[in-house]
Amino acid sequence: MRFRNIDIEELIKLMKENGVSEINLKEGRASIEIKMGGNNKIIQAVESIAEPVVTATIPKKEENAAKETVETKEESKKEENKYYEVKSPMVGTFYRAPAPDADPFVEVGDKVKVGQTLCIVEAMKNMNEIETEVDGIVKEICVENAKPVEYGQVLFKIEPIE
Amino acid sequence: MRFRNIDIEELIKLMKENGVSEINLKEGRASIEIKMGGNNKIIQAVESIAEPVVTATIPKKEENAAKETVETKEESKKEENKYYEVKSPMVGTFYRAPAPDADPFVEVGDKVKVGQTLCIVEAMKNMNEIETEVDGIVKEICVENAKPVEYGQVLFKIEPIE
Amino acid sequence: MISKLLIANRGEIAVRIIRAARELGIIPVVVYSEADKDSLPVKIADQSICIGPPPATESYLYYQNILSAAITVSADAIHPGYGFLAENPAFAEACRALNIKFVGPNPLAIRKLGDKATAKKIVKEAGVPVVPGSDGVIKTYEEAIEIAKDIGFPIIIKASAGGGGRGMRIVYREEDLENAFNFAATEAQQAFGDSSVYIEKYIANPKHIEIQILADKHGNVVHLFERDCSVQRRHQKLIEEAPSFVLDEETRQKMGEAAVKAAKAANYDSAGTVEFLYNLETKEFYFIEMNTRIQVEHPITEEITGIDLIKQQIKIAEGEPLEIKQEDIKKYGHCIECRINAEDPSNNFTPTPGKITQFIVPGGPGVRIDSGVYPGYTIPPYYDSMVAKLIVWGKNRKEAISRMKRALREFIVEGIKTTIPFHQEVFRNSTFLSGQYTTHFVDKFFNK
Amino acid sequence: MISKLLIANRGEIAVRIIRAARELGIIPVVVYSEADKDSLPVKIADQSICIGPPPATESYLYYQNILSAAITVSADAIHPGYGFLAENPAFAEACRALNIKFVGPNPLAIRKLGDKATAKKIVKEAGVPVVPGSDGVIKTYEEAIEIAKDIGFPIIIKASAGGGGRGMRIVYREEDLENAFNFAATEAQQAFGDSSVYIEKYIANPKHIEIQILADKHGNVVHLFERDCSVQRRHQKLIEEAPSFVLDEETRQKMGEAAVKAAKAANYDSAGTVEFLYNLETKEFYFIEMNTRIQVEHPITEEITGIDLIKQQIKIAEGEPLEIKQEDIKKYGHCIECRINAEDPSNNFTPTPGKITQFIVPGGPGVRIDSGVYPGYTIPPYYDSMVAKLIVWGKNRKEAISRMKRALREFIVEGIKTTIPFHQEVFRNSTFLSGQYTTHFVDKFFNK
Repeated sequence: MRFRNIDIEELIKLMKENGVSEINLKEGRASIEIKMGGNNKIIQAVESIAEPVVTATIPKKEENAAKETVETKEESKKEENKYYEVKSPMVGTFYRAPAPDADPFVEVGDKVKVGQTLCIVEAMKNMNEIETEVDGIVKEICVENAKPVEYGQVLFKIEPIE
Repeated sequence: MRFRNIDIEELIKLMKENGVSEINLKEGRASIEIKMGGNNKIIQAVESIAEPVVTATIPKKEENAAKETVETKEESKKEENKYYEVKSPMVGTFYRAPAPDADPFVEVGDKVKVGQTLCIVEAMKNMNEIETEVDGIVKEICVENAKPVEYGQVLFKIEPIE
Repeated sequence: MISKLLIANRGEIAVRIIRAARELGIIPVVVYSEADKDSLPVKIADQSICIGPPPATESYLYYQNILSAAITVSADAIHPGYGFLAENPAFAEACRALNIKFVGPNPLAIRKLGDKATAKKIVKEAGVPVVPGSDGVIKTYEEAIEIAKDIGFPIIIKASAGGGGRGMRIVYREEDLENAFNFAATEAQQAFGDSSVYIEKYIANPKHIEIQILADKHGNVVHLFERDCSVQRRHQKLIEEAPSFVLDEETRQKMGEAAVKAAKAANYDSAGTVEFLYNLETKEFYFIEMNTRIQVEHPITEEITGIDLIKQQIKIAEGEPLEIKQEDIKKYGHCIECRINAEDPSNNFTPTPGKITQFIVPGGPGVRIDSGVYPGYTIPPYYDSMVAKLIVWGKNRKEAISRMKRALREFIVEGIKTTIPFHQEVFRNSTFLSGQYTTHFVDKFFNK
Repeated sequence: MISKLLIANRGEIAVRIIRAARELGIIPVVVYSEADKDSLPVKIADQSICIGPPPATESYLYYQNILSAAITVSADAIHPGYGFLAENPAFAEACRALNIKFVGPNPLAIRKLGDKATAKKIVKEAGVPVVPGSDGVIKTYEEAIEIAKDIGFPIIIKASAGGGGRGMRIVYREEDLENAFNFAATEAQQAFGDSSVYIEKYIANPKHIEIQILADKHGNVVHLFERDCSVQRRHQKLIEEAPSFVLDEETRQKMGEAAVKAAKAANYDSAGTVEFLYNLETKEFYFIEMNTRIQVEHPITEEITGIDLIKQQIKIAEGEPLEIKQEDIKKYGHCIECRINAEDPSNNFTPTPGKITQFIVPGGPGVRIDSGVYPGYTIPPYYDSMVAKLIVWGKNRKEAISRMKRALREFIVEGIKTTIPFHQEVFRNSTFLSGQYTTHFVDKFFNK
């Protein structure tokens, strides 16, 4: 049984053999997502998948672009698994402290608790406090103080603590 | 019961047999999603996953086109090896016989010798006799009598005799 | 003077505004949703800023992020394009409050003209003809007969709360009025829970003809002739031409003057369009509404006048007085626009978002392309389905038509279906070719 | 009337002729070499026919196959485009003998105007100014001094057999003439084995200005104003504009009339171009030669006049009298063309054939693209390096320049290097912007 050019039986067989729990192909702009089974034992499998897949598929120039995207995706996914990313929910200006002469809300290495304010994004004269939704340790502050941020831009990376 | 090209019964059977918990096909921009049920284990057979995945990613149209091209190439290459092709050295009109009421120079199956006239290509009122450059048997006459031919067009295929 | 312009839109109109801004020496910045990361405007703008997720309500319609983006990049003006926030008076007011120039008319003009009844009242008082009819709801048959006699048959009875043709009756003769009136009121009651109806003169063969105007902040208003936009499907314009092939010079003159009057009456101060219903039989025209934005079809006016409307619009927003006088505006030749959409005309114009694998646009003399796509681009499913506006100029309508046919033929789009085959059919249709088509044209010839 | 037109050319001009033919209802057929199997003209033509291997001598220059192709496909006319067989009188004669219409002038006109000396003689007799000088070879210093005094200094001494600047001397003062004359003759003898020299008036600051004309087979000739083609590198035009920014109306008028005279004197009967040297200081102009074909830069004239020159050329070949009168030809606005070539301007304009991986052309108001390539196309190494002609119209030169800058900026070509960066530099150069550039412009500012 085939869907487009995919032999579904073979795909399922492959998944079964290899303990793949989820496969997610698209054709439009060629996307792949493969999740390995139950115990989250992903390890390096991801990269070695990404490699041959991409090289094989797309014409040369695009290939590089696609490769980068995939790699970044994979990479950030790895980190996503490792670090929790606090993203800007709005467009505005990023402030690390409640006032120009005040201390920053947090520094790298700080332990933070759910609901703790990490920064302010000023939008339209409103000071929006951005809080963490996980307990953890601040690993990276991704934006400089007083710089503009766009929607969805990563502000902090936090290593969660169970 | 069929949906597009998918036999649904077979699909269900497949899922059942293989412990697939969820399948999600789309056609619009071609998407597949397959989720496995149990807590299967992973390990490494990653590369063998990569294979079918690749086939899956190339957009349909291009793939076929590419495939066709390759096939034709291969085919004609194979034939080139097997048959000698007599091509038109000019643009003009193809005639199989020296005169409208005369017999054709050659027929399929005829044995021909180097220098033997195979046809005439009329160009600018000049009758150009086209000869074979190999000894062999006429396997195919590729153009109909009195039809226009372009430069490089294959007129005859000849199986060479050593 | 504007030095940085935030473009609060996407697709071809964002590209169009980038072009105008650059030619004026203004730095263009585009906002984009996460779905438009790879879009052409983002690719070619000087700067771009992500303002939200794909749904328009959370990005292109979401004031806060757009205004915040303008402040963040230090833009001193916002161009809203068309659609989205273009005709939202509250957004225009918010811009004003933040001291950001809004490239469009003043908020009050948007507000007044945005309300159909108010707009009609304003222009009627200024002496612009509107469709004759009852000024409001009709309660009784007696009232109905009085008005009907006054405006003359045929008339149309419409449900006040109406839509979709229900509660609607066309009446050609006085003796049919009573039945029709009762029937319409009953149907309106059943359909909308409200039996109120009103009466208008019925125009059997209407053309949609609109006049482009330019008004500055100093009281100067000029018009740039008309556009015939009668090729519509479900009120979506598909093909426009300028000038109209059926208008005589006298009517053209009168419509232009009426449009200027309407704009002046509303204290309008930007590029705008006054829409009229034109009766193909009697040559009478009636104001319908005024669009307080630049329109999709503005290029055909640019092509016959040589005037760049977006640049004019920006200069007006800067406070500059119009440099063009009415007597300097001349028209040259004929121009037609086809909207090439990612829709399947053989399947009820279903949208066909997806990856454009090949895209070879027509070129050569008299051909202009306004597009927001490129080879390899994937049209996202979230927004409109415009692929390109194919705009063709000829020294007369005959040349424009033969040029459009050859341009449609050489346009290569692969990967998605488009409306090109539909357009090719229109350009073979004798009613279209005669110019005598009305707004019923598509329904009549292409409803399969 | 022509019903099927064979296009004996390739690249953008083949595409241009396909467009014109289609708009006239004529079926276009293109010939192609094996290297051009995947070319755009082949892709979009109604019919195409392979005429030979890649080398032009065996395909695009090979009469027999081209004529045979015309007969084979039953074409009743051949358009030669520019280059290749366009100015070959023998080919035009062969077409005539085969009763195939040649879209170009009669063979005799091609022959006469193709010989520079004959052409000069014809037009001089008709009263068109030519560069003053000796009518032939100068034998002695005494002769030289007489002529030099007659035409006035500065003068230039050139080797009759010459080329490449050898045997060439510019003389500003009478007292330097004897030395220079002897030196030039000696150098000519050494370089070419022939000491013959001639003398011409030296024009220090020349512009290349040419007049487009249209002449029919009934003796009607009109001109369509001038093109300034002074931005040249090694006699290759790179940028052209119309009208010239430096010509006054009186000179424009005089040059137009001179061009019409020249065409009439040669019994010319097609679209053609009369080239002049224009002295930027004295405003005098001199006939150089007449090109008996359509030219690469013809679109800028089309854009300022609204007249489709290829369609006119085809109609003339059909025997139709010109429908346009001189007094109807008006110019609107300003137009500039940049030739975008597959050449590396940072590496001495070395050709860069290869695959074009991405190709996003500029669009919007006033932008016209004439191109023979598309995304994914591979430019073969056998022919010229033209990628596209970027043609930009504005209501005045200022608008045309700002539009060209923004169009150059949004033009995306990936996979090969092009001359876009060179053009961008030109449009920043104050001498170019002033319009006061001469044919020395590129050498002076871009010879690195």
